[in-house]
Amino acid sequence: MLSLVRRFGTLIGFCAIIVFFWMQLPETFLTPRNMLNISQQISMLAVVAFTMTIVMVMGDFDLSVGSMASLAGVAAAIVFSNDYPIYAGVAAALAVGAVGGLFNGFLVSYIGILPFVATLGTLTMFSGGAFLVSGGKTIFGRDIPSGFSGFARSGISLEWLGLQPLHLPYLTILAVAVLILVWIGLEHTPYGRRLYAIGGNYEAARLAGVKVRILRMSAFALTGLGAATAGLMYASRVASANPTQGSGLMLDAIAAVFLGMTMSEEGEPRVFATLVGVLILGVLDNGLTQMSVDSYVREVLVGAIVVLAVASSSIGKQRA
Amino acid sequence: MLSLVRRFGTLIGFCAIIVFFWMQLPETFLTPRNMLNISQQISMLAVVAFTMTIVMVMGDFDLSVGSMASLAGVAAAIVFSNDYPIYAGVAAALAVGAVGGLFNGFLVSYIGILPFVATLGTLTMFSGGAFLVSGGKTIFGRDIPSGFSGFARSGISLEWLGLQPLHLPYLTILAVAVLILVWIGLEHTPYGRRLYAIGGNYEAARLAGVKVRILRMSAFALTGLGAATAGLMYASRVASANPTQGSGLMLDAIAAVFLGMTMSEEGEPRVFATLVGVLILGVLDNGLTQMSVDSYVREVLVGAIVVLAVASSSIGKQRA
Amino acid sequence: MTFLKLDHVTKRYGAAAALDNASLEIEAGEVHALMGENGAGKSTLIKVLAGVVRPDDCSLHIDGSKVPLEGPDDAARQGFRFIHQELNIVPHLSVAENIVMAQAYPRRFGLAVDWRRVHDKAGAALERLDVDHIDTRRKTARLSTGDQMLVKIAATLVSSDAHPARLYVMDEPTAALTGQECDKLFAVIEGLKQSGASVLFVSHRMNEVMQNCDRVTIYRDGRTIETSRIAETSRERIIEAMTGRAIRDTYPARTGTPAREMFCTVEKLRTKHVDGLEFSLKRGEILGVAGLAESGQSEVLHAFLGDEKPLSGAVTFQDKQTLPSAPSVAWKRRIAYVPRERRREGLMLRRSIVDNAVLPHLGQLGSARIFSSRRKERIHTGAIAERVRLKYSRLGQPCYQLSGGNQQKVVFSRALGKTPELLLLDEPTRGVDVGAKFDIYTLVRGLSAAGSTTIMTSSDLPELIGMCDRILVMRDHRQHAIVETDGLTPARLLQMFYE
Amino acid sequence: AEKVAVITPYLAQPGTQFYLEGFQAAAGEKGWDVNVIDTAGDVAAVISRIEDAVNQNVDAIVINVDPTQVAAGLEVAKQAEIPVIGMDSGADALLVTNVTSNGYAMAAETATYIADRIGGKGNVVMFVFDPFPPVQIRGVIADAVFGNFPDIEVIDRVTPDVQDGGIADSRAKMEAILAAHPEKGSIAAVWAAWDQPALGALQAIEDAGRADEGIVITGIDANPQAREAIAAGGNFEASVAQDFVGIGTATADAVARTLAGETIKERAIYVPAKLVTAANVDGQ
Ligand SMILES: Nc1ncnc2c1ncn2[C@@H]1O[C@H](COP(=O)(O)OP(=O)(O)OP(=O)(O)O)[C@@H](O)[C@H]1O
Ligand SMILES: Nc1ncnc2c1ncn2[C@@H]1O[C@H](COP(=O)(O)OP(=O)(O)OP(=O)(O)O)[C@@H](O)[C@H]1O
Ligand SMILES: [Mg+2]
Ligand SMILES: [Mg+2]
Repeated sequence: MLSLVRRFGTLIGFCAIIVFFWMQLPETFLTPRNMLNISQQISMLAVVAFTMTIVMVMGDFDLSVGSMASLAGVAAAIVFSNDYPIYAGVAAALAVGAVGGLFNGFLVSYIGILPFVATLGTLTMFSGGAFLVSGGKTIFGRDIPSGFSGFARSGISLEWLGLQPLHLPYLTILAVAVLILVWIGLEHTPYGRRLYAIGGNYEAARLAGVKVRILRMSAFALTGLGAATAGLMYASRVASANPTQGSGLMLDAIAAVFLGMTMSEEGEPRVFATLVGVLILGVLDNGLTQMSVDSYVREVLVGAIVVLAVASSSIGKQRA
Repeated sequence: MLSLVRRFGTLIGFCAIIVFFWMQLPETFLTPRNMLNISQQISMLAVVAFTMTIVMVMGDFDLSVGSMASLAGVAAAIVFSNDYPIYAGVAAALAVGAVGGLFNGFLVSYIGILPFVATLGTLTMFSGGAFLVSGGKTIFGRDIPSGFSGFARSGISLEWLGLQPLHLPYLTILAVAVLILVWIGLEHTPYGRRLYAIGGNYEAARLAGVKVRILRMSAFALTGLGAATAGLMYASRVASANPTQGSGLMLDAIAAVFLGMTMSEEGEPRVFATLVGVLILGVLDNGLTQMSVDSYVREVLVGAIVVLAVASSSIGKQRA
Repeated sequence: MTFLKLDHVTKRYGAAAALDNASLEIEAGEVHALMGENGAGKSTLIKVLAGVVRPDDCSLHIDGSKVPLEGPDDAARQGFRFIHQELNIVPHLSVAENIVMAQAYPRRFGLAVDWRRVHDKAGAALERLDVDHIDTRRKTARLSTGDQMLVKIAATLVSSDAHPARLYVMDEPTAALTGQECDKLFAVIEGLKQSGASVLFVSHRMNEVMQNCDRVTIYRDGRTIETSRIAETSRERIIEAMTGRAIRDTYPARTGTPAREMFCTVEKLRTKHVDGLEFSLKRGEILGVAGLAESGQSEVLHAFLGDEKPLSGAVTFQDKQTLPSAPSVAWKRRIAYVPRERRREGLMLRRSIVDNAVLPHLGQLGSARIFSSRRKERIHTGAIAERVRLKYSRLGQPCYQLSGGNQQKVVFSRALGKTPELLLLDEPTRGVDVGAKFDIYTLVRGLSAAGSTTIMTSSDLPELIGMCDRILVMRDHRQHAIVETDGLTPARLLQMFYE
Repeated sequence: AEKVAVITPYLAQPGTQFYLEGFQAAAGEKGWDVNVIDTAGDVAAVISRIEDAVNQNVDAIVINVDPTQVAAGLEVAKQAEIPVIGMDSGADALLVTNVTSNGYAMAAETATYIADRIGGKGNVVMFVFDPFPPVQIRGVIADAVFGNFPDIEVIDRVTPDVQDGGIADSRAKMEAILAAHPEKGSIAAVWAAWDQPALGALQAIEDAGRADEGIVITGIDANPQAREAIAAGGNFEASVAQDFVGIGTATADAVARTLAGETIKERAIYVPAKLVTAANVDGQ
């Protein structure tokens, strides 16, 4: 019984939150429209958190995802503003993400810098880079092709479900696609299993024939790619790019992964658990806003609820 | 030889930075006035970083120091604005710091939440709290007693050194006092040695009868106290308090400790090494600004130099 | 006269009982052996006695009166001193601090550590062990495993005025020690006994127990089976009480002569840590590597694993290949490795038995070359677990829940995942019980008969002589000699380490 | 009562506080139910909160953020036929109207004040912040004004770290600049795009013992802390008072007109700003 609370404390907490909002906001909360809204609102955080899970599986961190998202968005916008087609901007942004991620991975894996320090350093570098590239300005208006910003505003019509005016947003679909890819990659391929092994014991994995260095580097590259994807999604959603817009993502993404980690037996990150973490953060934001809770009180509440959820599943768990 | 570079890479880097600025700014950099300026500018970061070292010795983190600093500053200002005397405001702020720190420690040590998550949660809570208490406003002017803000503007005259108009700022003196206290506490008392034991091998420390829980909690309380002290210093320096003013401190403090960690044999934090880390960050900011380096370029440079310093001492070091 | 009496000790983990109404009586001034198979509950009992594991039920009497046992403080108050099974040192603290840590630090002004006295105290403790080659100011991380164990032993010998030691509890202290170091330890134990203290001693080495202990208590599946005087029992009886079956405490016979076919030749090989290696290996041969502590035995294995780069000289395998360039290459070429320190180098403790066992073989156990298959992995692991007689409750169980010897078996089953061409074993039976040892010996012999070549190190010299065809003697990180084991005695082998 | 949602990423900034003060006061009289939502700097979250507000079926939405960046949300509101009014946000077709002060005029006023005071000659330090469009505009105008005086040289264009509210980092930056230019008179003026850096620069100058060199400092916004400094008669000589409270009140007024069914024709409603110097600082 107690062990059930421990294992599923966070999930139970999540359900409790849903039920609470449903009772408080019977008309507007559990509606298809609102659910679709939430799914779109959290899609960027979700993509960052899912790909953050990849490095956290190895016991590492990537603090640079937020500024990488900004940098990628700005990079795409600059390409757009020079009248290149959309795919060129998207490709440039993704390339920036992959290269930045590889650089992180190189520092961590080949140079041997602790991930926390290495990515703290690159956080500053990417952020400065985003300011440099954009000249510190917000790039918007005619510079952003409407085809690009249109992506975030459209989706697949849900007429066939009888939900006439609604559509399933492309941003949501993209996030789900990333979720499935990361899930397969981490849990159903030798690649992912080896990342978990590295997280379990780096030295043992190495001696058991795992190519630890190259794997570790590649994982950071994937996280960088995810951050760049989120940066593009963000830029598309706000139809503009500025050098600070991603900075809120990092702490939230890490928080989501940690929230998820409370749900697995041995505290290892799993991407579906990360999804629950993201949902908790997203639903709290949405529901508390709808309930007109004061912004400051909302902040305190979100912090307290996160702590509570994690606490309920940590009580009595021994540190090994 | 190579091992010397590894061990002292960061220190050598620091010296190189000093020499570089000295050559670039022969007239204005290595002057007593500028040195005193720098010492005062970094004093708040220094206090946070020194006390952050206490938890990092155990392998833990405290992400909430920045918002704790803001909260403590706001708390003091609110007490002042209700016409209580200075010591009451200072005491209130320190009490807030100690209680918040104890709460962090309780979550980490007794509930068993990972420090990263626990303090991420309390970061949000303290920050929301600071907004709530201050109503989101900056508290300044008549509400801040001149005796309080005067502290940050005064110091001990350096007449006897022949440096007539200069004085050794009280903020600097306070930071040095904290440095010495933390140094004695960590390196020369059984208390500190036990914290190092916990960091080196939690299980071994527990089996050896070290009271790991209570020690861990107390260490977080000290870090909270340090953050509150820095918040007070900050409020005194800017003669005002607002609910976000401490938020830049956290990442910098952690970066400083990590920079310092590159200088010890087994990569454990030591408070004098943290001091070097703080100095690197402070000197870079001051020197690059004096050289009129573009703000954005400066950001990229600081990030790159931090990475470089750490890299030089990490190359070839094996992950244990 | 009975000094300590533990009764009704029960400790459950989930449904399984690690201890089930177990008991233990120790007399003053005796060396008492605690024996049992891997997973019998010995370490759990010791942790209960130390107050670091909370039992479901337990009563403790000292000198006939009941005393509480709530936490480590209670154990310290009674003068109990512990060496737990796993090497629990704090690597980045100095040797001196690791030694005095469990006691009160000497202080000045009641606050600051008195470093001179810390080092004096630690030095005195090491001196009791007759150890003079360890500088108390060194970082413990820099010591070899054997020296780290000596530090840990010294830590129990620190004098304390507040709580004079009455009982020394040692959970497999000799597993990480060489023969000479063991002899020193037994001399110290004899001294402790003379001074009136008792010793509770756990070991899987029958010789040690038979020669150095006064009485023995035997556990099986968490229950007390019997307590008897060593003088009044025999090896065979002890083993039968432990395992419930009759097992010969010897080495399985060779099932066939090694094939004539050459496996590899080593010419003047030099690496960073070893030099002058010159020998050849036949297919199916078992080569032992022996020497004093830190003479480079492990590094010989590391060279074959691709973890020590050759600086000069050459190794040629019969298929013209040279040494693997990295462990990943080695495993691909079916060179399997069982590391010396299972917890640090072998296991992902929080991951499951399956995950640990299949790690190097993930690629082969998958489907369509991309996906992995949990089902195949479980079947694979289940089959091997049976071969090594692993004691576990479910395949998904995390490894930290296994007893020390069973953890060793998990590491061993990893190496057996695919029939190896070359098997590198660094102290493969460390902490493994008698029965399981015999199983491992039989497995290695079977592999050898099927053509797998083996290189193994061991600090248990009879084991090396019993298992190997030839022994490579290392001295000062150089090849000193290579001898046939036919007719070799442990005493003669030991002599070769020094001569 | 009518429900009105006010959504901003910038609640922590003093200006925003005063808009709200004016808005809340007016709304209180009208008996509205006002929900103030802060997204702590996150612009995409403003879209999310607009969506939430629409979902909640509020009667009107007020935003205090660049409308082009939240167009996705504005379209949702438009579909639901909920009017959105800008409070110092920017002109946009999807807004009913935007109530603001004239940013170009404010920057021109402080920049020309400096140019006049230093006689069109000397070194000027600028504190700017380009990521935030309304503040970026001020920098552009000041550049243009100083560029027009051949003897004025902009020796540094600093973007301070605003995480700490902008005072402390600006002060550290100014201390470094002072150290780099130690001769008396080598810095003639400090132009800041808002008040916090001006206050930081003031503290640095006073602390360095160079208050008597006649370095002229100007800010924009004339927040109370700046007013106090100006009243003290030191180096901080001028700032521009946006009528924040007035903007808030005017916004509430625009909302009321919209709710009453009126169609507002002006794309922008300007609330006048005023140069604040020691001469008139007490007057307000
Ligand atoms: N934390 C735990 N969770 C679940 N089971 C555990 C845990 N710790 C120990 N056990 C189980 O308790 C039993 C006894 O383990 P113990 O370590 O006492 O054995 P042991 O006699 O010391 O064996 P060895 O000779 O291998 O060291 C084993 O079956 C083990 O799997
Ligand atoms: N990381 C390290 N840093 C410093 N010295 C080391 C390190 N690793 C090993 N050594 C030293 O290198 C020497 C060789 O150690 P090695 O591991 O080869 O011993 P060994 O021959 O395997 O002996 P044993 O039988 O005790 O394992 C020892 O003196 C050891 O202290
Ligand atoms: Mg055991
Ligand atoms: Mg070795």
